[in-house]
Amino acid sequence: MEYSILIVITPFLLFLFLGLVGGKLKPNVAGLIGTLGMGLCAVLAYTVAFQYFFNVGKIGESWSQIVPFNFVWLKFTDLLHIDLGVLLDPISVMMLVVITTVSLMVHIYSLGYMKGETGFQRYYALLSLFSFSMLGLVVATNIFQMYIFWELVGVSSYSLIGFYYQKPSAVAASKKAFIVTRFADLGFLIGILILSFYTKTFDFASLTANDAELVTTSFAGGTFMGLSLATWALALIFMGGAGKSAMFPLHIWLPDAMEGPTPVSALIHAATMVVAGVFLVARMFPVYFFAAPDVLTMIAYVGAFTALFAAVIAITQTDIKRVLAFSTISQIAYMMVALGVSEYGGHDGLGYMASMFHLFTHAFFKALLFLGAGSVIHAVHSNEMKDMGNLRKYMPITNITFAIACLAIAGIIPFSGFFSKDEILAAAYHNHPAIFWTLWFVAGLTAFYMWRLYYSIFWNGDKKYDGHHKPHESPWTMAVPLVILAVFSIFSGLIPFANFISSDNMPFYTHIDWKVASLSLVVAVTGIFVARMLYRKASTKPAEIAQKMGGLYTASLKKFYMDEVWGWVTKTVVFRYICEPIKWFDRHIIDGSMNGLAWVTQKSSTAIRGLQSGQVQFYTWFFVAGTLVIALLVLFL
Amino acid sequence: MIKLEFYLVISTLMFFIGIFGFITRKSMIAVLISLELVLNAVEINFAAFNRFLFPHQLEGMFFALFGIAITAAETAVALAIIINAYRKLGNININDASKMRG
Amino acid sequence: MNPIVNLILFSILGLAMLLLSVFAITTKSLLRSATYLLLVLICTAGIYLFLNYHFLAAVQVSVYAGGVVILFVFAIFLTTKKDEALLPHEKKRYLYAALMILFGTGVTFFMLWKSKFLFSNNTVVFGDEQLSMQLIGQTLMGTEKYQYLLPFEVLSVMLLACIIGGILIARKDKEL
Amino acid sequence: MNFSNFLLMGQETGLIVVVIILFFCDIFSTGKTAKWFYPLSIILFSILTLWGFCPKPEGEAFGGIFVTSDMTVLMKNILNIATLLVFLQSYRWLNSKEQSEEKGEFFIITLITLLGMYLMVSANNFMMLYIGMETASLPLACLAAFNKHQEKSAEAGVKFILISALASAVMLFGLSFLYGAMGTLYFNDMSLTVLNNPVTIFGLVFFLGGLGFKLSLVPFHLWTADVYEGAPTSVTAYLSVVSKGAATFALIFALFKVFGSMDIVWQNIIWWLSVITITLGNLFAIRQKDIKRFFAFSSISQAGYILVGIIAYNAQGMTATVYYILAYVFSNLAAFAVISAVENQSGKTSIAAFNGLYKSNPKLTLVMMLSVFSLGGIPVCVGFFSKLFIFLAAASAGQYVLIFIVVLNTVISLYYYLLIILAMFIKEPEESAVATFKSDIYNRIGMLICVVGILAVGLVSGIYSYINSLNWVI
Amino acid sequence: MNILLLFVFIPILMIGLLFLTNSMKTIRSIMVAGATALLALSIVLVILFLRERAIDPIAEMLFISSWSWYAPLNISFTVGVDGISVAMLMLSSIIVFTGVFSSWNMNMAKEFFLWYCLLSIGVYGFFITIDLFSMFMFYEVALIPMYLLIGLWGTGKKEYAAMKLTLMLMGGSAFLLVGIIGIFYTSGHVTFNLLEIANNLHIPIEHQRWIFPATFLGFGVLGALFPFHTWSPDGHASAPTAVSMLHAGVLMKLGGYGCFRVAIYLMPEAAHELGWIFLILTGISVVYGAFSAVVQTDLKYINAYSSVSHCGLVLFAILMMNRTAMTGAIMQMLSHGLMTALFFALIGLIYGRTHTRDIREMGGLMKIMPFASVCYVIAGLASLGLPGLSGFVAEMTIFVGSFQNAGVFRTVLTIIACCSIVITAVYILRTVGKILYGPVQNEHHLHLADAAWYEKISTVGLILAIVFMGFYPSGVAEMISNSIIPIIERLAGV
Repeated sequence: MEYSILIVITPFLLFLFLGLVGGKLKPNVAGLIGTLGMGLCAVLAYTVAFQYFFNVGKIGESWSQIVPFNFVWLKFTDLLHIDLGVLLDPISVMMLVVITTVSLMVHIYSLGYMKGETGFQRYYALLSLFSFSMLGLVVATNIFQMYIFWELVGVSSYSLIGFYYQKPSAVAASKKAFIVTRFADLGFLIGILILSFYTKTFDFASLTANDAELVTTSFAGGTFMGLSLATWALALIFMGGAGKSAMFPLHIWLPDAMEGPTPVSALIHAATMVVAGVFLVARMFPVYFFAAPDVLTMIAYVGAFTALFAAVIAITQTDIKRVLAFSTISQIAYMMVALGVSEYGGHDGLGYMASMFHLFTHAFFKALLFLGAGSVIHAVHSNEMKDMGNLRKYMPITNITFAIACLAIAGIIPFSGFFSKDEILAAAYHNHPAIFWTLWFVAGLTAFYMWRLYYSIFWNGDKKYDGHHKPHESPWTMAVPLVILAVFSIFSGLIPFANFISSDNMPFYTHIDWKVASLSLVVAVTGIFVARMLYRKASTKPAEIAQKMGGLYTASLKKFYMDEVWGWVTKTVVFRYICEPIKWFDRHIIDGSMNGLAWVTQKSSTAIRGLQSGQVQFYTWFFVAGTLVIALLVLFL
Repeated sequence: MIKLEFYLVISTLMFFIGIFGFITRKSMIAVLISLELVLNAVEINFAAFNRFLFPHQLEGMFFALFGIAITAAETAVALAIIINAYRKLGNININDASKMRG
Repeated sequence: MNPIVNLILFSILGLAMLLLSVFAITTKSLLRSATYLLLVLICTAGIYLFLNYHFLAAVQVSVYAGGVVILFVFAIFLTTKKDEALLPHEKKRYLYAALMILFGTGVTFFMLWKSKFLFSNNTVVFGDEQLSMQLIGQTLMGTEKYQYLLPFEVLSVMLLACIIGGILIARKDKEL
Repeated sequence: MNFSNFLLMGQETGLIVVVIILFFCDIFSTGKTAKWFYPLSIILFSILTLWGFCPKPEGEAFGGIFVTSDMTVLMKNILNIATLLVFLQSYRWLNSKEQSEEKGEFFIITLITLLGMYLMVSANNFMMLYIGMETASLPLACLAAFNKHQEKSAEAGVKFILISALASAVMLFGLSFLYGAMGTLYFNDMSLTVLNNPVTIFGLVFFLGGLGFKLSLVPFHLWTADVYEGAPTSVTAYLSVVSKGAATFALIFALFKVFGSMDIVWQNIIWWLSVITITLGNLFAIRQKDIKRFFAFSSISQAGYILVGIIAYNAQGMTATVYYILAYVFSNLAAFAVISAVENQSGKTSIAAFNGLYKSNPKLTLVMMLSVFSLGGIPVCVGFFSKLFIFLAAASAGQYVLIFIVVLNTVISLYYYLLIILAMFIKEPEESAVATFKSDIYNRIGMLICVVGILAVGLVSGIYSYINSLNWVI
Repeated sequence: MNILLLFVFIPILMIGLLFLTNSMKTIRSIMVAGATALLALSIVLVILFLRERAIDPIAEMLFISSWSWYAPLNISFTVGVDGISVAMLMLSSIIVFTGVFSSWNMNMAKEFFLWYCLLSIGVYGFFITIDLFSMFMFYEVALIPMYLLIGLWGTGKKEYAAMKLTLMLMGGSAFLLVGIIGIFYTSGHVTFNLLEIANNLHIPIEHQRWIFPATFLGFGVLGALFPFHTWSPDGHASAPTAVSMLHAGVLMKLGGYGCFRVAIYLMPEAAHELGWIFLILTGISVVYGAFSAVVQTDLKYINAYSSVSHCGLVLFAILMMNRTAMTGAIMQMLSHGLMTALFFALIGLIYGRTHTRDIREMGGLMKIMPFASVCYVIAGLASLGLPGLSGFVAEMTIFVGSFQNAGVFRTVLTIIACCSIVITAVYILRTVGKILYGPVQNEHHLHLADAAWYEKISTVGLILAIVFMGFYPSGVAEMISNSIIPIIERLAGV
């Protein structure tokens, strides 16, 4: 299966080609080349998936890890070296499919959405770069390769968020996204350093082999501040994941990242990059489970809190992309929770499977949501709900596909979200009831805010639009991806996921836990119903309720002031209390002491000028006195 | 009995008296006169050492002899220069010869 | 001569010399100063006589007293305007100078006092015999060890240079 | 009387002959032939200089008063080269309206002082050393007052003669005690009887005071700047290089030959002298506005470096010191060549006169630049090597602390040397800036020699090896 | 004839030719020809070196030649290279080459290039020699031209900056000189040759205790070691483009190289004993430089402080004293040299057009000069350690290597040093965001031209080098790493 490397290399070549000579091509040509290239990738990815799952992947009862391609890129020591290679196992193959599919859809969609933008070629080049990085990330054979591509996706994300580089808010958002994730990556890096120091390897296979035996044995009881070093290492690695996957409190960059073009949000900030953190934990799951179960618990709690937190914020947001962004945070938190509550092996590893399953389905319906939102924005040239309403009449395809996606995310049977979310809830139900109830509540909130979104956009009175800006259905380049993704959103839940993906790579059987399912269905339907009551028609009720909620509403609207907290940390603490004092110290103390030396020299030069008085008799006095002093010193000392 | 240290004491005192004059006199010529005292003192030293401690050779005495000659030459040159300075500066006040300083 | 008389004479001479030195450097008149110097130099010649260096004493009197002091007198006449008083310096300078020479005398005496060896073997008694002129001549003109032809010659060259230099500097220059 | 003694005094005799020839030429030359006097002097002296490089016999003469060895011959050659360079620089000054009558005197007096310096180098007896030193200083006072039309020059003459006379008195005072302590003035005999007793130390200190005057070591240095500023530039050059070189050689011989056994004492003195000399010289140099004064303080601090080499008290120290003087000759005289060219052209000696010199006279500027770089110890100029060898010599005596202090001082010295560079290259010229001019051929030859010296002496290692191979103890 | 000598002879030849000419065209062609020859020579050297190394994997240095120079003092002129010096020579050639193009339109070009060649003689000479005496000589040769290059062709407070830079570096070299003399004498004053001192002689530990700090500090000043780094911001800010490039790109590397080659290599015992002091200082450098860069508003100051941080990392890694970290240190030197040169080239380009370096007065340059801006972004990304560019490889090697040391002290320091990557991101992105993105601040900027062809050569050349190193680090790392073995063995033998 050596050709699988092509999946990674093709986008890179596309990036080089488009980046270097793209400017000389016509925009359409460049876009087409990018799209075709991505299409090739997608075809290859499907082939690989097919071949893996139905041909070569299963050895005996379990899914094997195939490394068709690997080479040493940079050798640190004899044991530690960065390899670049391709690792095929169920989750990476699954990710290949997800990424190429969504990416292809976004490529196609962008042909229409981005039409006429300056920098169209650059846009495609960057998309290719992102695809390359993301693909490289998921097929990483070792943790350092993952780190490399981890950084690369960060940069591509940065460039794409800041695509409209003349817009200050976009620039600020891109900067924020990069720096926050970079901060998280610092943890990741230190985690890798600690881990590799003890295990002497970066290789995933070696790390996870035999119930992560290498990790559990090599750490040998080192502790730091009361926690074992393994816990520290893995917690730090999770910090990296949390940054990319926008877990509280590192989530602040994601809503701002919506400044980027909408297709980019769909691809990077909904479907692929943001789940890298989940993927990372999943990749190292045995290590977490055996070496640092505490961290898993922490992940579960962080996830649960983030899910609730983001959902509460999503309720009050009026920018449709921000609603989606918080919804994304919330859904990714679901995946994290699933991993956190999971155990290892067989049915105990249900959470692991559920997490991957949700990742899979979420990718499609969330991409669909974003693309649909993009379609709307394309039509009304605004992100604000208040500028929308009644669009179902103008944009039927968008309306239907959006509704499908909303049903999916709300977890309505038989849409894909139902199945994956149900598995997560089931996994939580058995292990952490408190978390289960939280998630259950969040499911209701999810249904509510998604449908609030839906109704606000497509219903909500019969708003009229001026002739000039009359909304219209999007061109086919945008509609087709919507439809395709809608199909995925409907049916992807039917895949028997446990057959393919499990914590120990052994297929197992799952069934729908109807008790949990019914609970979640009830709450979801309730949510939808409430949303329908409030937002189907234009009314003042929401405002009244908001009025009643008072502080809570404002807090939610202001995203619980997390931006301000971080702003305070960076602006005040880092800038004012660290950097400025250092600057002052550097100029006045360090530099001042150097200049002070010069000053002292000059001063002493002036101070002794009196010696050179011009008076011969003084010279003589000095002469003889000097001689005498020397004589005295030498004679008597 | 006249001892060596008598000579040495006299010459030392004269030496420093001369130095004192050198430092405190205001006229260049007076300074030069003080200098003569200094040199004279040193020559006494040589002669006395020679006679008392190493009378078999005449090194000290000849040193004193040459010293006298050199002193004479020195005085001559110095006076010439002082006269020259007098022409330029208008007097022989040593304090006036301090245009260059710092 | 009686050693005691000798000692008394020597003491008088020495004291006179020191006193005259002090006068030479304190008197306000330059001419007087030169005169005191002359007396000091003659006293010094006396000291040389005590040491039995008659030749040296003769040179001292003829060169110093005869030559140098005359030079001084001429120079004084050339450079001193009438009734030009030599104003004393400010007091501070005297103080510093005095401190310094006290210090210097102290150091020197202390050094002499510390070197006991000088005091132990200075009882050498020297007779009245004079240095023969022949010996002096040979020493001055010889090329062996303890003979000083070369310094003598060099001295003459130096004197030449000093003469040339002195004339060059002291002669009145054509006005430009 | 044995005249074969004079055979050992080849260079001295040659010098006397040159003096006599010049003397008569000066007397008998009239208006028409007067213009040949300068070239004749240069040629005669060049011949003498070249002749100095011919092999010479070694040995003692006049019963050990005078000693000549390959080392002394080399030292005299170095002094010759320096003097020749000074002569080359003085062409325009000597042919100026004021000075044209007194060319002959200048050469004769200078050469006689040079003779004095020869004798300082070759002296093997303190009396000879003293007479040599007086021969070298007294006529120099006349030279300092040579510019009779300038008040400054007269003042310089007064200062120089008074302090030099006092210095010689102080030195004599010291010598008298040395004589008293050891009973002889012959180096060879003294080294046998020298004892570490108070009288000897006292004498040594006063002797050092006298030589320190010539070397302008702190605290015996105060006359330096005033005299350098006031004296004619060529005389300043002569004072700062030749006179200093001769004093160094005399000092090193006296210390090495006579006081070898009490090296701890004088090394201590030299240590402190060197540190304060360099530091004070540097501190003063920093804020000088007159270039001659500036170079006076620079040369004071250079004298401190020389001491660093002497402190080693071994053959390496001797070699390094001599080499240092050689390097210093070329470096410092290159600067004075430029100064005198500028001064003779514009009559200005302020550093500000050099502002923007690069724009008008790039070649002069480059010479000056090489010179200050060499003085500051920047490779590949010879100054770098000479400084390094001095330090190596000091290190061979374990004087690391001294090296450290001195090296730190080089940073200060670099500061003020760079001020010259700053003025010449970077500063904008003043309104009355020095215009573009062509210096006379003699000065240019001189500068060329200096530049070749600065660049070649360091890189061609043979010179150091040659100095190192010379023996200096007969 | 040793091939290494060509590195010195070519610039000397260039100086000679420059003296003879006055026309701008000839000057340029001489410089381009010479710089190209040097670049070609470096490439040839790399190839020859690799071939020789394959034949003789044991010898510590290759292409060794020695000429006795000052025989009485046992001073020889000895040249020789190992993988590290070859890498540094390559770096120097690249930067000299690109620097020529970056200073295409200098006034007083002849003088400028004369000094420029002299500077490069110093740099090349330093890297090819392996005896302390010649090293020191070339070190000083490299320092002095800086004064005039900054003083004459600089901008702003150039006189002050030039003086400060020269004096501080010379102050450093004062320590160095004492150290070198100390090494020579305490090892028995037999030779200045590094290899012989290292292999045959021994410096007693009580002397190492003072020589090691002296030499390390001496070289450290040039490597912008805290708290002796203040020459760097002022110096760089005032220097003309090519000089900044050469200075930050190569000259500062002399410091790291020297610490490594002299201080650590010759005095392993003292390095073990006293390394921690400097480790703390370098640790401070790394973070401190980065934090300082965050609040600067002058582009060159930002870059200068960033250099403090990056060069601090070099010394930091050297002091970690294991093979990986040291390899990383050398790679960081290469990487920092390239990217900081690129930065300065671009800053010069921007400054030449906008006449300001204040980031508050610029904006939206991406639209006005896309080529330069993209290059700037690439430089920034290299600086903040984007994989695929040189910075990442170097930093990761350093961090992984440093982390291989046991003990809380070094581990904690490594973690602190790691933090710099975040701060780096902050100031890089802040700068990029301010000057390249956003709306155009100044209307006059709208008509500015993008990079000219010669500037493009210079930037593209550097970017290619950065990318090459970022994509193919193992070749570089291996060459360097093999040359570190002897040093590691000496350190381990303690």
